[in-house]
Amino acid sequence: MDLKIAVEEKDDAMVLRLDGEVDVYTAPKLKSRLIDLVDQGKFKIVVDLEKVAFMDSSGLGVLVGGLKRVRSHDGSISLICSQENILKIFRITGLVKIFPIFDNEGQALESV
Amino acid sequence: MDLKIAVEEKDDAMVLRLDGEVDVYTAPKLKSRLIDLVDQGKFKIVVDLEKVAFMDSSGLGVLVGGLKRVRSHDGSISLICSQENILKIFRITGLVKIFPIFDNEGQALESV
Amino acid sequence: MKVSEEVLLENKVKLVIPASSEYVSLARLALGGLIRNFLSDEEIIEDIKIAVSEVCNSVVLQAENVDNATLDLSFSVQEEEITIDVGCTGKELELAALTPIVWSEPEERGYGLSLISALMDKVELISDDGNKTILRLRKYFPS
Amino acid sequence: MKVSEEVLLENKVKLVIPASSEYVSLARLALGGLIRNFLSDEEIIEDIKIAVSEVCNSVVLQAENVDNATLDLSFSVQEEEITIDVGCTGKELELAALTPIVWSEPEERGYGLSLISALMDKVELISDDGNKTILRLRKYFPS
Ligand SMILES: Nc1ncnc2c1ncn2[C@@H]1O[C@H](COP(=O)(O)OP(=O)(O)O)[C@@H](O)[C@H]1O
Ligand SMILES: Nc1ncnc2c1ncn2[C@@H]1O[C@H](COP(=O)(O)OP(=O)(O)O)[C@@H](O)[C@H]1O
Repeated sequence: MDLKIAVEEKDDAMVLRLDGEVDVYTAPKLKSRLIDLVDQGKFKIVVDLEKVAFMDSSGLGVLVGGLKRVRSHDGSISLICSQENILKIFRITGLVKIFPIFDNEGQALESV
Repeated sequence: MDLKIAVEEKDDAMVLRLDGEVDVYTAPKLKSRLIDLVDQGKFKIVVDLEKVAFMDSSGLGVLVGGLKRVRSHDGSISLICSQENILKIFRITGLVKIFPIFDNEGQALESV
Repeated sequence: MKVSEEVLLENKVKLVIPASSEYVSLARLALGGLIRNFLSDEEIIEDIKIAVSEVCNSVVLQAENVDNATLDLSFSVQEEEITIDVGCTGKELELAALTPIVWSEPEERGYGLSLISALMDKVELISDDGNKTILRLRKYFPS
Repeated sequence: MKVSEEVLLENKVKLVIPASSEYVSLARLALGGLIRNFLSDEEIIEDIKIAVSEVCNSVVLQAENVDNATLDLSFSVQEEEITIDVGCTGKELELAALTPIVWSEPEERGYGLSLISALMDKVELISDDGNKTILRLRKYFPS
């Protein structure tokens, strides 16, 4: 299964909608999309994980890397996620303290 | 994936609705349902293959075996099938000439 | 036919399962997942699944009373074709069971081989280094 | 927990794939298909998939520049547990990479091992007869 990434500008944030599996094979694709956004001067990012069917530490690493990049420009990354399977890996790794995670787009957009 | 078999009496025929995969593991289940029907004196049978996700020769063998059993009581087996993947194996093996195959239940019921 | 260029060619995937009927669906699942990395033609994928199931069925039926028999599958997908080797340990693959039979009237068995030969492009009996008998199936992808 | 009684216990399934990132999803697919024959708790299946992916990731990253390296997986499901052995050929599994690191600030790597140990019940390094290093993961099914 592949990873599809759709990007949409909303208010003054960029929303990345992921659809598929974020694993060691597909995470580099997400990484380069995040780097592209930073290169374009977009530092307010929302990543929608609602349609992610699988994610492991490859995805976490890429998100943390993205966060470091946007933070150096006073930006932020918020996540949309209500799936227990995905929330669990943020909890286990303590990343729930690093990423603001919302269960709907409205709140995520307000937060960035 | 497993094979579910629902049996329904319609007019004076028995309709077997298959849902799942008919393979070497699940075909014996279909075989014993067909034998049960014959034992109960039911010789007019319609087998609905519309929800079959996979079928190989194990399924063909069981249907041919069922046909031999009902024929010895002047009965018949008609099939409901419009899926190209399933029709193909009846065509390759010449069994399209042995089984009346219909793409809807009405015609299949009339035929038995 | 769309063949993914991202995936390395000639890589081999091996799957060893107990030679027992409940594991044949696992072989189909893995085979489907593998081929889908290379091409998206569901009809061809289904054809290959049927043919491979037929070979597995034959092995499973022959191994019914053999302890610890395994079904050894090896898949090699290349740009224009897939090759599938099926062998078994614990029991020699019997050649007799793979010879076509001409039935005088419709019978319950004997459809496996017609399906294999109609659905695959090439069917060969080969031997591996250990002289184990292997049935090799090949399917060319339309370009 | 519903454990299917139809399927024989202690049977082992082996999967050998190229130690390359595009094949890790195939390992998950086969693993999911196999476990589903035994139990229907999707949360446990997802946990095991994540842990196994993490081990595969580590092997794949270490084997990046090694020709023909393979990832060797072996699954054994029993009534109350699943055991998964992960090894590789072409390259020794490096023990260092499986030692947890304590990061002073959030980093891009190092989450794999926390996930493996949180999601599985037992993680052991063992050696096979050929003295190859194998990481053995075990998960007990709730009864
Ligand atoms: N040439 C043959 N001589 C004797 N028995 C055969 C022969 N070919 C097939 N059989 C028997 O029929 C069974 C099934 O035949 P085959 O067509 O290969 O598979 P299937 O049962 O899937 O239709 C085999 O397992 C074997 O027992
Ligand atoms: N103890 C360690 N010492 C040095 N490098 C390590 C150590 N543990 C992990 N690494 C490096 O971090 C990478 C990933 O770590 P790990 O947590 O195992 O996986 P992941 O990248 O999936 O989070 C390893 O491939 C390795 O290169």
